[in-house]
Amino acid sequence: MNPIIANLLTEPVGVSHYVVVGAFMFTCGVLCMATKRNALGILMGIEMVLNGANLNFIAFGSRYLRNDANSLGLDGQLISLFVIVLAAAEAAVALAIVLNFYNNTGSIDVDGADQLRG
Amino acid sequence: MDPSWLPKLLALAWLTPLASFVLILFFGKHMGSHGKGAGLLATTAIVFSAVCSFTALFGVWLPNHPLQDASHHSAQHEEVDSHAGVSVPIRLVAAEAEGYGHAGHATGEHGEHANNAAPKYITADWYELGVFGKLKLTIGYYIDALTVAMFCMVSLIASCVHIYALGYMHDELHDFTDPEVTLTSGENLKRPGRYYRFFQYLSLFCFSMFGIVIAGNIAMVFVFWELVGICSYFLIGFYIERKSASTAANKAFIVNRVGDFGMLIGLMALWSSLGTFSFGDMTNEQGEVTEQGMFSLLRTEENDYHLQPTAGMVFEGDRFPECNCATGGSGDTASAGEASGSGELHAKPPTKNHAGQWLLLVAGVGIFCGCVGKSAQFPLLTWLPDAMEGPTPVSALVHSATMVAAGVYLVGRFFPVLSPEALLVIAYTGCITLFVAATIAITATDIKRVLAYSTISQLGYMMLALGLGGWIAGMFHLITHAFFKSLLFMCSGSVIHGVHTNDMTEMGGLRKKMPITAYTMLVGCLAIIGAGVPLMGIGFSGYYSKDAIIEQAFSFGVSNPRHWILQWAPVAGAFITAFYMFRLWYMTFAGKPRNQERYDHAHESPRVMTAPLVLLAVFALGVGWAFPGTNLKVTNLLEQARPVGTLVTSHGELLPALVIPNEHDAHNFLVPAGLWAFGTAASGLLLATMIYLWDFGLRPEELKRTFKPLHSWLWNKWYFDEIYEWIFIKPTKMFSGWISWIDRNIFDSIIHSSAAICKGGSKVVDAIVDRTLVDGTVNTLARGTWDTGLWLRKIQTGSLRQYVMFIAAGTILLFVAISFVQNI
Amino acid sequence: MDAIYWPSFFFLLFSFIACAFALGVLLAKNIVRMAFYLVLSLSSTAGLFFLAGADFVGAMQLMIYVGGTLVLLIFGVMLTSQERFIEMRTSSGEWVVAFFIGLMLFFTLGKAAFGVAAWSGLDRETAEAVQVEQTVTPLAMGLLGARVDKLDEPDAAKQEGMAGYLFQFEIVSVHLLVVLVGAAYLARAKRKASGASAGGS
Amino acid sequence: MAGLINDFLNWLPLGWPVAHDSWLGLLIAGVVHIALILQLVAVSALVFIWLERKISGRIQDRLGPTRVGGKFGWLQTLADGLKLLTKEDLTPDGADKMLFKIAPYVSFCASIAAFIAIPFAGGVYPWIAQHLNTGVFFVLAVMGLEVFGVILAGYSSASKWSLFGAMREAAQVVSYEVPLGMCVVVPVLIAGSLDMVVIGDRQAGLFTNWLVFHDPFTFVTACVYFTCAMASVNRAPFDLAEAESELVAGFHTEYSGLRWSFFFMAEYGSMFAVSILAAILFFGGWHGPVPITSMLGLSGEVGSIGWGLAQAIGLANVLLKGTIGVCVMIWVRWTLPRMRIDQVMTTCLKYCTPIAAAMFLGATLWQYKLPGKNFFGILDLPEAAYEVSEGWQREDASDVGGEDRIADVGANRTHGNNTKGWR
Repeated sequence: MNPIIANLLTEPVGVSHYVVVGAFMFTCGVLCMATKRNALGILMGIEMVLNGANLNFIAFGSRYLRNDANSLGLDGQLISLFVIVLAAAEAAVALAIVLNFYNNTGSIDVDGADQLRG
Repeated sequence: MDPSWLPKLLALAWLTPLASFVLILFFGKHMGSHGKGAGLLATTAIVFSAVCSFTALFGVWLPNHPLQDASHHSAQHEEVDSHAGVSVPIRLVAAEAEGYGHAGHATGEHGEHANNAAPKYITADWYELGVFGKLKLTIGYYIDALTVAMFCMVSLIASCVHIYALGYMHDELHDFTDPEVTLTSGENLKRPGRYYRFFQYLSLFCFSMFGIVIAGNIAMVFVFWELVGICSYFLIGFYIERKSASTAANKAFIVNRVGDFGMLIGLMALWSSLGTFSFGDMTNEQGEVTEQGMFSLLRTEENDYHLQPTAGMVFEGDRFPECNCATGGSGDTASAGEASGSGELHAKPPTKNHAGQWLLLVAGVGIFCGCVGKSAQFPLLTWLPDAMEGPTPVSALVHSATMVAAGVYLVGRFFPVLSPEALLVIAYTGCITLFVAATIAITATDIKRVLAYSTISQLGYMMLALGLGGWIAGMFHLITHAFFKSLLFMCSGSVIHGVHTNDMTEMGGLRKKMPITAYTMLVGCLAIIGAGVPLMGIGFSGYYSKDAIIEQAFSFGVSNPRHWILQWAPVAGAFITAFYMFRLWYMTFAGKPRNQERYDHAHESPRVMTAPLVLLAVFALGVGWAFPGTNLKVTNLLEQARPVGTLVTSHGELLPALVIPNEHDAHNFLVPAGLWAFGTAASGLLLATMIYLWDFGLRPEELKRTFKPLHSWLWNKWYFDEIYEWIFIKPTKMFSGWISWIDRNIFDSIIHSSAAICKGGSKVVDAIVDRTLVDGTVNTLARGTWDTGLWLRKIQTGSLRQYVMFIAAGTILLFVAISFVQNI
Repeated sequence: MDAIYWPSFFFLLFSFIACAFALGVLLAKNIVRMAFYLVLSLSSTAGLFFLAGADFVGAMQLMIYVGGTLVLLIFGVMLTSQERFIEMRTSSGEWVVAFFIGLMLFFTLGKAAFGVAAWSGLDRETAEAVQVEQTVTPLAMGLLGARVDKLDEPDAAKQEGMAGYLFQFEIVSVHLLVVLVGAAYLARAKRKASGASAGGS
Repeated sequence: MAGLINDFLNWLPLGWPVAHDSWLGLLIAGVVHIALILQLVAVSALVFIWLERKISGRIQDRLGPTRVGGKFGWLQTLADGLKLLTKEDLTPDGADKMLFKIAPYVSFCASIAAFIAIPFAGGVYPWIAQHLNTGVFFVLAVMGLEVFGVILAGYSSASKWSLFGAMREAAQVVSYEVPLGMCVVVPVLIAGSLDMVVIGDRQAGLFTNWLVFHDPFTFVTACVYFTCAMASVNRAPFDLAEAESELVAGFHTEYSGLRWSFFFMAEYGSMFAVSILAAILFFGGWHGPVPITSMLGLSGEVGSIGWGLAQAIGLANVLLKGTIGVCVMIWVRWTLPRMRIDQVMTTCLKYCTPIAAAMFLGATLWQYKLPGKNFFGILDLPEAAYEVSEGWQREDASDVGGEDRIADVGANRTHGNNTKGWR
């Protein structure tokens, strides 16, 4: 087997690997926001972005991935807890906005929401 | 067998097609009805050539030169390097060429030095055409591993194409009605079939191609170079009655002349300074060198095989006594180059004479000009797509696998003569070509034109590889590409044969009608995009060669950050290649039929056509592999022919910062290059699949509409034809027009103009002072403000999703900017 | 070959699932399927949290995120029960632009991820020697303002700065309350009369 | 566990050595755990369905099944299962095929996964598939996922009835998670840990130590918990999702055969899970009302026969209490009429939530004012309670930055007062 693939299986993964996964989820989330016309799809994109960020916090705070003075330690987990909670709050507000938008326009297509166009 | 058989066997392989040509020339019309026997004769001849070539390879060359595993050596090499800490130029052991010399002296000497030594070759003259003072024109040979490999490749593909053409050209066996030529009477042209003539040209072409490969000196190369050109002319213009075909033939011929002009200049520069045309050293029976060839003159053993101008190349040497022009003057240009590269340029006395380097540059670039023409590189790339007017077997043989590859071959053969600066020119040409051609291929809908642009792009890859110092990479890609591209062309020919159209927009779903063609073509497509398992080293043939090129590009890019574009262009090219090749495959074979009538009448081609497809598919799949259990592998064979210049890290003389890296260093970039190549190819494939196969929401028509300007830019082939029309043709016509106009109207115009000047003068004052200056300033200001406002307004789209895109793009830009700042 | 290091294996497994379903969310056309994929993706991310030793956060992730997504799903079904909303296409051009920007973004981020040497992971012995630690109590204490995990911090300046997260916790709590009230206010049912005028405009 | 198995394998004359940390043992241990949990859910479903028929029959003055399998018709469920297996597996035409097919498995998996973190016997070496120190939380979170299967099923069936059922279910489950969570927090608060093993062992001794009798507030909390648990697993009177009088069969209208039976297994599995959770949180877990095992001196070294017997008795306790809980649910189902959806929501938002919040406050106050005392404890019963606390405590409050450390859960059990701990 190739050394790189073998190493992935036999050596502990590091912060880098977590960050790459986080980056992937982040990118997917951004693209989701950029390509979905459904307002709920955009919300899901936001959830994914936040989740990708969370993954980074957890990774930077984990003692299994990186054990040095620069590690975030418990702060990483605390911050990600806040992120999760605030994400829930944000989802509630966003849903309310979406609902309002739907009540006003009869549609949840965000492309219809371009009254601020220049 | 004894090595003295080598020239004999290859000469036999070379001359058999010539015999076939002569026979068909005189008796072709009488060989069966419309010359049916001519086809068989030509095919037999080329198969015989192939047999000879392979006998030469397996019977003579390999027994005398057992293959070494190159990768094993490179590993050792890396170890040595890492121990030394820096990349030291390896002190090369003595070339064995002298001891080798004429046939019969094969000592079988090889072993651990094989990698570092000058390649082993046999060279001699067969026949002296004439001696004019110092100028000696001869017919000779220069045979090394590359020659043998090329012989095998060319003869094998040519055999397949011949067999294929037996079936493909059967329309020509009887009176032929050309549906594309309409006479003034409104009827279609009816003419007797020209089956025999086709094979006559093919035989002549094979002869000429073999001639280029076997040639022992550059003058002989030039002769066969032109012969190949004329064959190409004949074959493109095979349907001479068609306007498009005859125009294309002319275009190909004329464009090639432009390149050959440069080649002649290069030839003269070389000859006038070196006094010889021969590649290698001539030896007598005792093995003493009687006459040095170009390679050993320019890269002497004493100088670690670094390129150094010879005494004859430096003008007015007396005026600059300090210059290190003499052969003994081991003030060593290479080390001087390094020193100046490290910023001590001003410390040196300003008497350094670069004339020799300039001359080498002129010679190298001049020779390369010929290759630009033949290999359809930028800016002379317009003729190759038009050459698709010829019958498909011709496209497969001449315009993809062999003739256009001759340019690459010549650059490879000439490698020791090329200075780093010339290599840089080559690399940039290849880089531009590969990108331009690949982008054009995205929008083309003619199946053969897509392949033609793909060919140009792949040739660009090879040139790029050579220009970056990746000799093995380029030559290896030349060979793998020959196999899969001829396969692709023959598959497209099979499709055209079955559907009777070139237009991909009328195809679709043909997979079910012609399965053999479809799946062999799939093999070809996978091979050209370099499909393989990353890091595992298992893949189609293109996987190995393309990865090698990208590795070399990475290696080069790391040594020369300034030329980063040369590093990333092949990566981008891999993405585009994967996209357009699978676009082609999906449009042709997958999905639903777009033209039901054509689909209903489509049929699989006869066995005489599909059999070569299968054979070539096997080669396209496996030509990069080692024969199981042995070292028998194309790269190992090429390794034996590696020219001396590629295993040293060389520095530019004129551009001191330029570094052409040692090719073995490329292995350090195995992992990133492999991953990048795989990633880009996979994403290109994915994109093509999403657009053309899955009903995913990406529709080609919609894309075409959205990117209208881009699409028409590519559809019109970057306006190359139009530009040439405007730059070269129109001015010529206009210039002559002007002359006549002046001639006729000179007097009148003088009188009229004097009146007009008065009138115009007052108008000008009015226009300039009053309207333009006074009004204009005010209006321009107002207009500018207004326009800026309007333009800025566009950014404010109000669309949430676009804002997200702006943010993402802004992030990326910020990142890039920061990384730049940090680098400074 | 060395023995397989199981946490790494599970990391690969979970991250593959998470990434695959994240891609699924991006590519799916149907809003309900998107939600379904999102749930799977977030759940496997919770698995990644567990692997990194953050078990409480992982459980929170399962409970709140996944539960929150559940609400999203309900709204998705409610609002998009009309056929025309279930699948809304984006023009191909935007997809292609997004594709390239996404590609660049990912490579930029990925390059950064591998740019720091200290991030490349512990060696096997060190990683196996890391003690399992309880996270719940320290987390709760942290939220209540006492950093029991850093009691032996020698640097006095740093000790000053780790007063815990009590204040933030309070702010978030109040914030949540405000958000709930605000959301309820925003999403309240329209009066009959105003609803009619909104429909007419 | 894995290490033990590996050592055993190594001892067997297999012909090749097995390392102490080989993957083989991990695999076998995993398979054993999965098999145990699966069979528990499957067998309990069999029993409960039969039980439901018998009990409902008796409540309605009927006999229930009598024929299959002899005396009490106890093989009736198995016969039904066979019938379901042979039924045709239908997928409606307009359905979202992928989601339709996957939905039952989602429910079933969520229901089973909850058992991973549920302990069946406590002590130093508890009988539990995966000992999580956030066990309660994990179980709640995973059980919350079950509703996903239901919603997906309702949506993908392309039927109005199914969709209505799913929407009701979603609204109901999301709402009831709030009071449920609050109720669960109360025992967690008292035990000072999210670890179910700790919570269970906190209730060792006489039944007076059970948390339901800890104080009046916990008693009410237990009642509220059970109500909310019934609602969150969709049992009558809260089974709006499958109200057959209005919605044909609710979310599983379009299902038949094996897929349908997966929903059923999921439902009974969750019933059992919430009942066991109730038993562990409030009703002493694996400790019987009277500490027989310690009276008999059945505690010993881990692995000894006495220990095994004690653990087995604990297991029997948990299963019995769980079964009693399920029986209560069955009893409620066949005696109370189904509520309307608005009544369901009112019950949750206007009654359960405020009551749970008040009880939470009350329990907190009790902990503050009467630390370490339970209801019977203020009556001054001797040595009735002992404190169990995970985590951080200071031997000496004045010694700042001293000996604080992570304490092992099992080892850190201290008798007596624990008021010096952090609060």
